[in-house]
Amino acid sequence: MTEFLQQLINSLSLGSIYALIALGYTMVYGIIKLINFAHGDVYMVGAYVGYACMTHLHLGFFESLIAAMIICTILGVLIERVAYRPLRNSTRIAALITAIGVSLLIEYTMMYFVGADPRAYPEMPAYLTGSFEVGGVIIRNQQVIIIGVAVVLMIALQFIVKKTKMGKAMRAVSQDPDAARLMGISVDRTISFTFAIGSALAGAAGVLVGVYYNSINPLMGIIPGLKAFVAAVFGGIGIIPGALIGGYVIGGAETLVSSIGYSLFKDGVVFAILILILIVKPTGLLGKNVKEKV
Amino acid sequence: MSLLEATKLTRNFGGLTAVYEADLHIDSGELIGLIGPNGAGKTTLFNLLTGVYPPSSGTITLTIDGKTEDIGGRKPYRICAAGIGRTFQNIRLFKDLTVLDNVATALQQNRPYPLVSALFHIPPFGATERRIRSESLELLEVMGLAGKADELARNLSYGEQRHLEIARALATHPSLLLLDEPAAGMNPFETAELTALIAKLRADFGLTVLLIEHDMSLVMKICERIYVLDHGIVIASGTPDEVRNNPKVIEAYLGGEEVGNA
Amino acid sequence: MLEVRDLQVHFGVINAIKGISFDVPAGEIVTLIGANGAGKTTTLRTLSGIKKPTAGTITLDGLDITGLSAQDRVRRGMSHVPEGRRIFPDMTVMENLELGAFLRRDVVQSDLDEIFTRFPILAERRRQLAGTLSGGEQQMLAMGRALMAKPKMLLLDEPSMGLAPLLVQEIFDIIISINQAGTTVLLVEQNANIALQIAHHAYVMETGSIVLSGEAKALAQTDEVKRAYLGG
Amino acid sequence: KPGGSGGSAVTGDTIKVGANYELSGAVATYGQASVDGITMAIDEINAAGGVNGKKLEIISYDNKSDAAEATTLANKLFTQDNVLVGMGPATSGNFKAIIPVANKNRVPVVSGSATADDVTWDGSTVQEFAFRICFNDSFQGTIMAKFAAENLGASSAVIIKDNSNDYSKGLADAFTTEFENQGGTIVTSEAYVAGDTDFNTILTRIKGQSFDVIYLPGYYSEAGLIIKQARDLGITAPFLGGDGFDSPTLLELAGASALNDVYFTNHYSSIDEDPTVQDFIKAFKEAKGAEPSAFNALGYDVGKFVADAISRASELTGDAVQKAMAETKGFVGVTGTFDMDGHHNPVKTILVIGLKDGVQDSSEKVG
Amino acid sequence: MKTLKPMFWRALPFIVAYVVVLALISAGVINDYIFAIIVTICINIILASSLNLVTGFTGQFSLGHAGFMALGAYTCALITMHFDSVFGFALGILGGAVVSALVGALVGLPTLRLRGDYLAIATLGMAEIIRVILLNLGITNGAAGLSGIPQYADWNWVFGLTAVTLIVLWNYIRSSHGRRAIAVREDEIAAEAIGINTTAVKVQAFTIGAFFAGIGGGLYATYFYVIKPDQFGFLKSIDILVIVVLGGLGSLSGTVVAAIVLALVSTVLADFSDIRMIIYSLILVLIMIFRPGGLMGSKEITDTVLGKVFRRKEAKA
Ligand SMILES: Nc1ncnc2c1ncn2[C@@H]1O[C@H](COP(=O)(O)OP(=O)(O)OP(=O)(O)O)[C@@H](O)[C@H]1O
Ligand SMILES: Nc1ncnc2c1ncn2[C@@H]1O[C@H](COP(=O)(O)OP(=O)(O)OP(=O)(O)O)[C@@H](O)[C@H]1O
Ligand SMILES: [Mg+2]
Ligand SMILES: [Mg+2]
Repeated sequence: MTEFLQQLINSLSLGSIYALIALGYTMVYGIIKLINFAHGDVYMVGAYVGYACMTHLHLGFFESLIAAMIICTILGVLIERVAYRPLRNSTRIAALITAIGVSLLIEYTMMYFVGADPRAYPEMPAYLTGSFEVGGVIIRNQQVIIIGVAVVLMIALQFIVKKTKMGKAMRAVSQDPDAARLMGISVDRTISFTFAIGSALAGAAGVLVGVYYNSINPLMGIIPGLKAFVAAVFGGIGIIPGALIGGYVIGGAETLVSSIGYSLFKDGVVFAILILILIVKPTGLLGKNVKEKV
Repeated sequence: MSLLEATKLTRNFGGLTAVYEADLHIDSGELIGLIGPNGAGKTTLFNLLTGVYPPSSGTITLTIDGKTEDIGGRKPYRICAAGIGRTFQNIRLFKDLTVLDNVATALQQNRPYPLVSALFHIPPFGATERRIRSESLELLEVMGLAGKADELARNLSYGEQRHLEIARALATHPSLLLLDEPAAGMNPFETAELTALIAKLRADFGLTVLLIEHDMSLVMKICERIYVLDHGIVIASGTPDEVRNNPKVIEAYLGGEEVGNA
Repeated sequence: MLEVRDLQVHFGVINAIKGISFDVPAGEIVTLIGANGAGKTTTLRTLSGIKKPTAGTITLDGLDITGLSAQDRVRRGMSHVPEGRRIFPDMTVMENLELGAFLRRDVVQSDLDEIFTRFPILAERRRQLAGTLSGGEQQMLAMGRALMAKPKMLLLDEPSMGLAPLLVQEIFDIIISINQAGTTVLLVEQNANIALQIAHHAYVMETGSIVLSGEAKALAQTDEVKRAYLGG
Repeated sequence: KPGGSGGSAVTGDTIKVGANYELSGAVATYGQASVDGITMAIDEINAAGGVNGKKLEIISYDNKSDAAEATTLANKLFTQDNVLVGMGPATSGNFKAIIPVANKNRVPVVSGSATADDVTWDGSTVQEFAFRICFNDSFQGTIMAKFAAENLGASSAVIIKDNSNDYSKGLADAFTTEFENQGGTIVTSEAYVAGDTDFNTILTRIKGQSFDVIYLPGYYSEAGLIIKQARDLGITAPFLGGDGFDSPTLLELAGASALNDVYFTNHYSSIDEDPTVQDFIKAFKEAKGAEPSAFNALGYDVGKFVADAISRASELTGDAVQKAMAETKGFVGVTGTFDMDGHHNPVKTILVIGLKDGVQDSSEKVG
Repeated sequence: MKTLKPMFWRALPFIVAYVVVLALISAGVINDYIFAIIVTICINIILASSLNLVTGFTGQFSLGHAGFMALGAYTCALITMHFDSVFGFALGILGGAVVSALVGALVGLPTLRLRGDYLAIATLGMAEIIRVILLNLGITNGAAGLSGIPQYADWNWVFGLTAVTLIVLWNYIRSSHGRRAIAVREDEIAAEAIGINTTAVKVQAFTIGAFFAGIGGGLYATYFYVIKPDQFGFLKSIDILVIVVLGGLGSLSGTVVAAIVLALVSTVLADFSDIRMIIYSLILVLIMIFRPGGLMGSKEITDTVLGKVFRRKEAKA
């Protein structure tokens, strides 16, 4: 029982980390239907910015978090301007390849400067590193923070997209940019804003994960980026709560598979579960199965 | 001779009943109109007949060459093979293919040659391809698009695209042709031309035609019988004159003056 | 209200609009008719700023708006009901209407009510996803959405397409009443009969050029127009 | 077709040597670290006047951690650049991929870290032109199993291995065999894949079992995290590992307090008084500002070994250098002093190093 | 005669490529390195053109092509290692292709219900599952993979397999079957309405694509001596996709051009080992920005000026 509860905590915090990255992912993805492979790398940059702030500038956790979010925002908006905007009117796969190019560019530029070896985050204050025990289950403060942040961000994002004017503009742009312009919406500004939020989230996730796992490297964005993509699609493309749930399902499935002793087959089994669920629900967990009106 | 028989066709979307217990009877060779207010369920009815949506309840039977088949809920491609062709209200062409290929693609639903023949271009590939090409060109000729055979479909004007959709539907050799607002976006002059063309197609190809149209100048001129749908229910059917003077139809659909016929 | 001078538009090398000039006087309904592919839609798209012209000027209320972005034109009172409706398919009817008033800050509830009285079916469908509406319902929604902006200048691209006869009457009644309430209208229509009946002025386009113009009722009597556009 | 047996490898005063390493892609860390070591060694040699008066010139390529790319680049080095000797790749699989090319072109190749058992000798044939200067996987696994049983008195063990890595699996297999020979039992075996960061699940599973030691044959990048997360979860059992632990990053990742009761097999120890070792550590710290890792040290020795063989070769051809390499006796490297055996494997002693608060505290020569 | 002459003109580029390379090899101009590059190009052409069939022509977004490649590679390697002869190698190539095609059909059937990115995830997952299985099977030797695979692939084999792949795919696309595939890409609902069984079409395209990916994998295994599961990961699928998109979705000649261009870029960059990936990614981004439709768009070489010259010849012939 204790082990089960411990594994539950494990799966929740792992799922939260996937969700944290998937949220920004699905947001950008939902608005411009771009599989932004560079998202994972923006997350990596966020982790490095946080690292630099803490070790070299000796800033505190929150200052570093803010700094990482700001730098990632700038980076995200810049990437959109330079690399994605010229491809606005071309096919989605073309944009995907560009995103892959950008992703490689960020990874290897970073590697050129910092090398491939992982770096470790400095010691964190006790309120971050501490842990407490409830009935034999060890819960670390960071786990609580990460789960909390993921849920709060999900709610905040959902609010922005569904309730605010900017959110409506974002959805309008995603469905028909020309028609959105006829409503008086600035398409460029809306997309920049979307990237800004998405990248800020990635930056925050980078620092949080850096603090949590204590290890960062230039290629750290690839796997979580991929899993976030899977989580986002799995939850339903562009559906914000879907990203959260997708993150938890993947985190949960990984934990489940490992915890019953199949860690050898972990990734394979997780994907098998995903495929089976998708076959039953072809538009993702929360995706509405609306057939196109003919 | 009965061609299509639909009984108590119903289709719900969530809480909305788009078509409710509609009965339809079409004889071979007829040219029938389907009219009704916007949102009445006309397109949905087409979608039920062609398998795009399965009916929530009700049956559809198709009788061709004395053989009666229950086609309700079948996949669209099988219904097409059974003999129903259609066009779409929002044009759905293969936009990046040439006009000729749009038609050629539709000319082959019953596997003109085996896969090996396709992979290695061995007989009967060449002969069949030539036959498909010439037949496609003939159809384009009929629809007045012969000169545009090598254009991409997306570069055609709206009216031409509508013509091409009909050509493509004809290429499936349908017994029953369903046209969804074929004259939409055409001016009165073009509509008149199209009206004549539809009549001619029916005669030349021995078709049965069911068409949805809001342009009464077209409907009243060539349809022999008209079904009127309102809120998913068939509220009237009969000859153009009967329908035109039916108070229910006037109230629900036509309105006081017949604007379309001005 | 609107003055267009020597407007040219290209798609790549294709010259779709070949230097047209026309005026839409304030408070009037002006109609633009012409065969398929004449360039009517392209003209409207250029006026609303979706498509960039290669030459010429567009003046709205005495101000040169040729270089302005689409949203700045909306801000200056221009509203466009595009061809093919272009409603937002994955949003509800209600959300579509709210987006129509995107740039407005004043209360819009009364406007919503007004739209719903004009198009009762939209009120019934207010929570339905717009993409699942029937063709005619979508057309009404597109119209309603444009009206939510309270435009001074309304560009309409084939508003009667796909509408039932009853609604065709209604939509033209609405156009007349909007116009009487002070909105200037530029109307593109295939249904040239009615367009010429309700418009003050008319222009006839052929392959990118304006070939005829004049008072609408007078134009409807000319042989060319009768033969080529009125089907009689 | 005869290969370029070093025809133009020697032009005037320089001798060209090739480096074919993983500089980008999944295992860029190992490749980059190896090349750092190699470069340092070659620079030292050149600064001291080169080999027999000729300078060594490194031609370095990035094989993107991909075996096919490694093969292609090996062809480039051996048929186009005509290097005298090839160094790398770092991982066994990629090294194996270039061996046929080396044999065909008769260019000797050396790896400092291709540790799979069958790299140079598959039990029947020796790969004529392939050499390595590291001990193989079974050796490390076997020694550690002995150490666990004899020195730590362990009778039950848990294994956590990197399932995507043949090095890790090789060590795990050897450990299992020997540990069971010694009468011990493997309680359970868990797996992760390179790049994982969250090991709480498998650790939680392990925590529920009773055992004496954990064998963790993996690289520091994951091992650091695993040890840290295990300690956070309250697992206090000793961790045993292989030379993959040898990196300052292990300490950074795990933190000093987690690194107690940690033992690993290694080539050398930083607390070894031997001047070869101390000079290297000092020089490396000066050059890179960090402690060297096992890959750095092995890379350094690859460079030195190549230079040594060239200097002993009767002429500057691939065949002659190959012969010199095969005849190596008493080569003194940072990672140990060794002879080359008939299977082109070095005969080396192995150390078991113990960590206390993250720093090397004990080292014991075994084997 | 009438049909033979155009066929001659179509075959000409193949004949020229074959003879020129052969001549250069015997003249010693093409050394092992250049030959390795040529083999890489050919393997990439096979992989990318088969993916182009699935993604470019049939419109099914697949991120799992490396999985099929892996099946072909392992099957071919195991067969060739068992029957160490040219005959065994031929059997291996065929066996790899068939195994891959079977799995393609098997997996295709249920997953092709999915569309767009959902399908992409499913194919990605399928490739991952294949990889994890290879990683844990005894016969595949786990993470260490298979090594010492005999190398039978000489220029005749490499050329022959590439040419057959291209010709067969070209033929398929220009047949009624290919038109059906393209119709599915363009508009599935319209395709169904004109009688096309879209599921069958997709499974067929998937199966044929997997078949040739299997051939590509087999060639890869025998030419590069060593195969390991990690060579067939997600990034490999991406590499193949990059070639397809760079060449132009729906353009076979574009795929050929892109495979060659990328190989050249990569060759030139080999000399800049520490910044090669930075430059490579920059080039990738720049090409996509300036040619978003890919190098050839959806056109074939035969639609361009060069093609016109050829066509005139054909017409005269
Ligand atoms: N896929 C769907 N999901 C939900 N509602 C739908 C769907 N398809 C149609 N409807 C609803 O069903 C009703 C009938 O629609 P349909 O398209 O059949 O109307 P129609 O008679 O063709 O109208 P029009 O003449 O305007 O095209 C409409 O109210 C529409 O909103
Ligand atoms: N995106 C485009 N690319 C290339 N050509 C275009 C494009 N849009 C329109 N055209 C061409 O410009 C010309 C004018 O088209 P436009 O849509 O303005 O005509 P229209 O008068 O609105 O016709 P309709 O009555 O059919 O709507 C046509 O020849 C059309 O083919
Ligand atoms: Mg309809
Ligand atoms: Mg138009």
